[in-house]
Amino acid sequence: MTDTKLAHELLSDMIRVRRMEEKCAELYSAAKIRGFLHLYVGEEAVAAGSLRALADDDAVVATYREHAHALLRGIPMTSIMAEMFGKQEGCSRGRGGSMHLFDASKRFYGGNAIVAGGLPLAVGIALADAMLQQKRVTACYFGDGAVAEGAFHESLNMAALWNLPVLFCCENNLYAMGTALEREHSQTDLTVKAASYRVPTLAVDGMDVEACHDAAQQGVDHVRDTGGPFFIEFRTYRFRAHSMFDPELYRDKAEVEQWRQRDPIRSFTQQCLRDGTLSDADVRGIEDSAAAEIEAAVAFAEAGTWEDVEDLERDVLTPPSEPEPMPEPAR
Amino acid sequence: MPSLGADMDEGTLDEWLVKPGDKVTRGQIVAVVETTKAAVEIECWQEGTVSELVVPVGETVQVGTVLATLLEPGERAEKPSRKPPRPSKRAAAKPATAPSRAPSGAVAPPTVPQRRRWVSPAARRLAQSLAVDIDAVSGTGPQGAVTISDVEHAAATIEHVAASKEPATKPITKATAADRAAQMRKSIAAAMGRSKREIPHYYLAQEIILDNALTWLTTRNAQRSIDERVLPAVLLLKAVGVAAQRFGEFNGFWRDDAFQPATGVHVGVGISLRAGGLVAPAIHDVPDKKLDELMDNLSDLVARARSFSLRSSEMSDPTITVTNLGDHGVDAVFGIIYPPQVALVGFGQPAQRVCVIDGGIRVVTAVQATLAADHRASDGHRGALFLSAINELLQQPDLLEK
Amino acid sequence: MKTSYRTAVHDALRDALRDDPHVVLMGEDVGRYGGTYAASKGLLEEFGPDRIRDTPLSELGFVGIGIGAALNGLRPIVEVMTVNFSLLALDQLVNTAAALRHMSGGQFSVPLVVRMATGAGRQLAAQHSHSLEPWYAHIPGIKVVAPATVEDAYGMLAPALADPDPVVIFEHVQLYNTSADVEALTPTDISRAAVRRGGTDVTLVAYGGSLWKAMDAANELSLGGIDCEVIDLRVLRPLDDDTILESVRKTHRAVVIDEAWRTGSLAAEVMARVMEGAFYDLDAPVARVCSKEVPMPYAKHLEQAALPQTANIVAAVRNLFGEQQ
Amino acid sequence: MTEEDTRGVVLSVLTTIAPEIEPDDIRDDVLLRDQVDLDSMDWLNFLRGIHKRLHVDIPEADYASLRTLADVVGYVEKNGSKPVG
Repeated sequence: MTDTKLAHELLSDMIRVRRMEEKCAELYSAAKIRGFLHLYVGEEAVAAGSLRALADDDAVVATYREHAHALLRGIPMTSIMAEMFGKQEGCSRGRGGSMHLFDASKRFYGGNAIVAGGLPLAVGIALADAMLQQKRVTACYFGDGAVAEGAFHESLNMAALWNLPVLFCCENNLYAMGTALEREHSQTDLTVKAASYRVPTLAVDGMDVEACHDAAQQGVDHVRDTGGPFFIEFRTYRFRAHSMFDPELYRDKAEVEQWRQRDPIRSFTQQCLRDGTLSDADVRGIEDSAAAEIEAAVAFAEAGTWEDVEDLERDVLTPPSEPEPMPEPAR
Repeated sequence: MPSLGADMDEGTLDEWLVKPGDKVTRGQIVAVVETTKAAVEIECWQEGTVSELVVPVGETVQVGTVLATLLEPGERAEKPSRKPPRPSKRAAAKPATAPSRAPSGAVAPPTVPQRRRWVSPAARRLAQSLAVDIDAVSGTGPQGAVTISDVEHAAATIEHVAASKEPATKPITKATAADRAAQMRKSIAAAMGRSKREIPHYYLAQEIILDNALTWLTTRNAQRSIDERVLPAVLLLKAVGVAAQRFGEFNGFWRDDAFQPATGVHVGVGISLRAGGLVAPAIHDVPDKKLDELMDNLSDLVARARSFSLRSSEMSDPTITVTNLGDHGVDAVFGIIYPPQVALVGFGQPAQRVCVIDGGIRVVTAVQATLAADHRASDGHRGALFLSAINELLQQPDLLEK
Repeated sequence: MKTSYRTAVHDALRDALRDDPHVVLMGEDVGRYGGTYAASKGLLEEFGPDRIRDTPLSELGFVGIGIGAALNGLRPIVEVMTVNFSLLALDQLVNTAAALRHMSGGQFSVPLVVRMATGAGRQLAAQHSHSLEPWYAHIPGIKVVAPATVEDAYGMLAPALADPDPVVIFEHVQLYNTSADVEALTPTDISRAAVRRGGTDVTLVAYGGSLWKAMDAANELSLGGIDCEVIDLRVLRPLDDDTILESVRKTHRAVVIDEAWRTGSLAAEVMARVMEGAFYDLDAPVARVCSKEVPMPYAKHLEQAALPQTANIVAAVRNLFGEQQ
Repeated sequence: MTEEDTRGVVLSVLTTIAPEIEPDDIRDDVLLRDQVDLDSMDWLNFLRGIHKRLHVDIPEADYASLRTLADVVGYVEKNGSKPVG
């Protein structure tokens, strides 16, 4: 490991996500956060590694387990937390909640809570970029469950058919909610499915943040170079329940414990300390900074305000006055 | 809502005299209903226990509407509130059958649909703004609903009446004397119009010498206090009743193109109302009643007719009608039959006449008895015999006493 | 100038593609085939395969792609062959297109136009004939229009494309072959219902393919002295309550004609609004004429029996006048 | 009971029989039947009412002598017993 800066960033990204998610769990128990809450604990290496490979004007389409992606794409933790509190200072004005974090300025097209619902969207965004000759990548995150949906197949087919710049990021955490991979897929090697649409693929250890980053970088480069799609399967694992209310009857504690041994944060920290890339003080600094960020975010969310009920029906349709920005198309 | 006459389409429930759970017996008066003619007491024709009062006080409903449901002795309520069957389009517009044909379990036939009187929302609002009594407006819309044009029509009529009577268009409230009179006028017009359209009347007249009868009656009354005295009208009534029992073709109804003889003789008595108009409620089973009883019945009937509190059966049951205009000086009355009856007997003023009897000239007290009869149900020959029978009965008043 | 509905749709597409390079037409067989109903014939030649984009049979996918493209600067017109097939894309339309602006707190509008054929009458049986547009009219976040005239077939597309939110256009299959004399085709609004025939006695509310049956019924009834006002809803969502209520307040009676099934239908919605907004102006219960509640049968006589017909409308109107007639 | 009282009671009975009349308009010396619409049943009821209220028995033979309000009041004054209570 030679790139201290990147190592610091990757570790910092993962720790910020981990501590934020842990705080979310606590706040959920305190009934500050409601609705469904899907935590990313265990999978941090995927978001941290892959999102670092994107450029600022690339687009991201994510799932309902998208706190990490939102945070690491630059949406302030304060507005993420406020959103989960349902406050109008939230990144979706409190209309979305945990599953629907959005930020137009970051080209973050949201938490889509329909499994595979984001795939066609991402392909469409990429279609527009292609037609408008924007050399941008659209990163589309989805789980192993989405690969069983028709939308996955339709989207990969068309992305390949029309050669569209989509980086398909499959976060394979081995369970579609409570259904194990081998119980939902006849072909458990998901890259084979993508490959069948002639999309180039890569499978990577999703518990290794550097590997994730390298794979993503490779994928992004391919997409940018060719203008066509790329598929990466990140083999990862979530340590916590699917959502908050989940007794986890579908998997052994031993299995979870086994994966915990491969905790991406712990292993990367140990590695960095071992090879001297980072010091104890660096790690402590990251933790302290994350704690402070979280404290500030919670305070911000607490201090946030509730939207007037009179405004309930706003944002269903666009108010007549609002002009639509329209980039110049290719002729 | 029982049909109390051919001209009755609807009635307004004024008062319930029973409540759910009450036991009722046959003939018991269970409610008072305001009709265009009078407030009428409604009798119940079944024995049982009141289950549900379906029509609330103040509601105007079509004839045939179930007013209340009864449980037969021993029967138990099915469901707390059984909804009546939905009205069908055909039946709603049709007048209901007589209450006496109601099957057990209901005051009126449950097969006949019942419902709240239908008034379109717009018609109701218009009526309010024009101060038209919506209950007095008859509906010509779908399934008899009152529509805007019905209200406009009614408003025009009221304006016309008001213009001729009073300068200001006062809101017409229900059951004002004038309103009732106007409604009754309409009813009478409808019934009499129908009678003259449908019934081929023939008329017969016969002078009846009353000396025997009046002498007999004066003697009888002289021995009695004023409360026990009997009017000559009662003798005439009894004579008609007894004669009608013998001449069945004058006692009954013309229905569905056929004469239906009545089982009893219930004589309708024409009673003019002080505010104008006319009713002809029945005295039941006239041939079977003694004169005193008939006199009591008649006094009672006149009093109640004039206070608008007749009973349903009195309104609907007459099998033949007697009208007596003698008090007002007319010699003879040629009446119009009240459908679906088939005969009407009229009496003029008993007066002194010069008469040839057994070749000698005598002054007698005589009355012109007339018969208006339905030629579909009887012929003049039989009519003549019927009048003669009345005459003969009046010559032997003591026979009428029993 | 005699113009067919099909030509009007075609010309609207062509003009939209000419006017704005952001406009893209995509759907099954819109290109080489020329459109299932030949509405896009010749467009591929004029605009090329990028903008006249034949899609695989992937309704969910290409409708979702249309949403993404709309989000990112294009003005896609997505054609779904029939409303029955659009059920495969319902997720994208309802869960994403309609909800996105709201759940992003107003950040993302979806300026997407989806066109689809609807309705029966061509013996296409139970998977190609239904009128499911009331389902779409149920959804907040999208606009639903149903051009019934040649003018609207042309005129509604431009405002739909200019609209920042998703607009779903329903073209009744029986209308493509209809024609009308039109001076010139110009954009029309997509916010108001239209009174197609003035009258005083009863308001007939119809849309799409049913409009002409209602017009026929009105003509027939006028011979019997009943003067019908005919309203073409045009916009199924949001409904133009004002035009409907203004008419009913005048005529005091209404019959709603809707080729969809009556249960939970748009007809039910219109009736409810009339009841809410003009109850005290009603002189008769609001009536409706809808399709019989069966999947559309194949046999012609059965299909015709299942659909609202002019005679049914005439009967429903006469019934409102009861004994007055 | 004064004659005036008697007259009041008689008029009261009359108005129950014929509610439409205005008692003040009834003249004492004009035939009652010309002022009020009374049939034989009404007449009988009128006399019955007088009998009941004023306790005067009126034989049928005397009916013919009672033609005006004054006749009736006079008849009651002459033949009546004192009212009880």
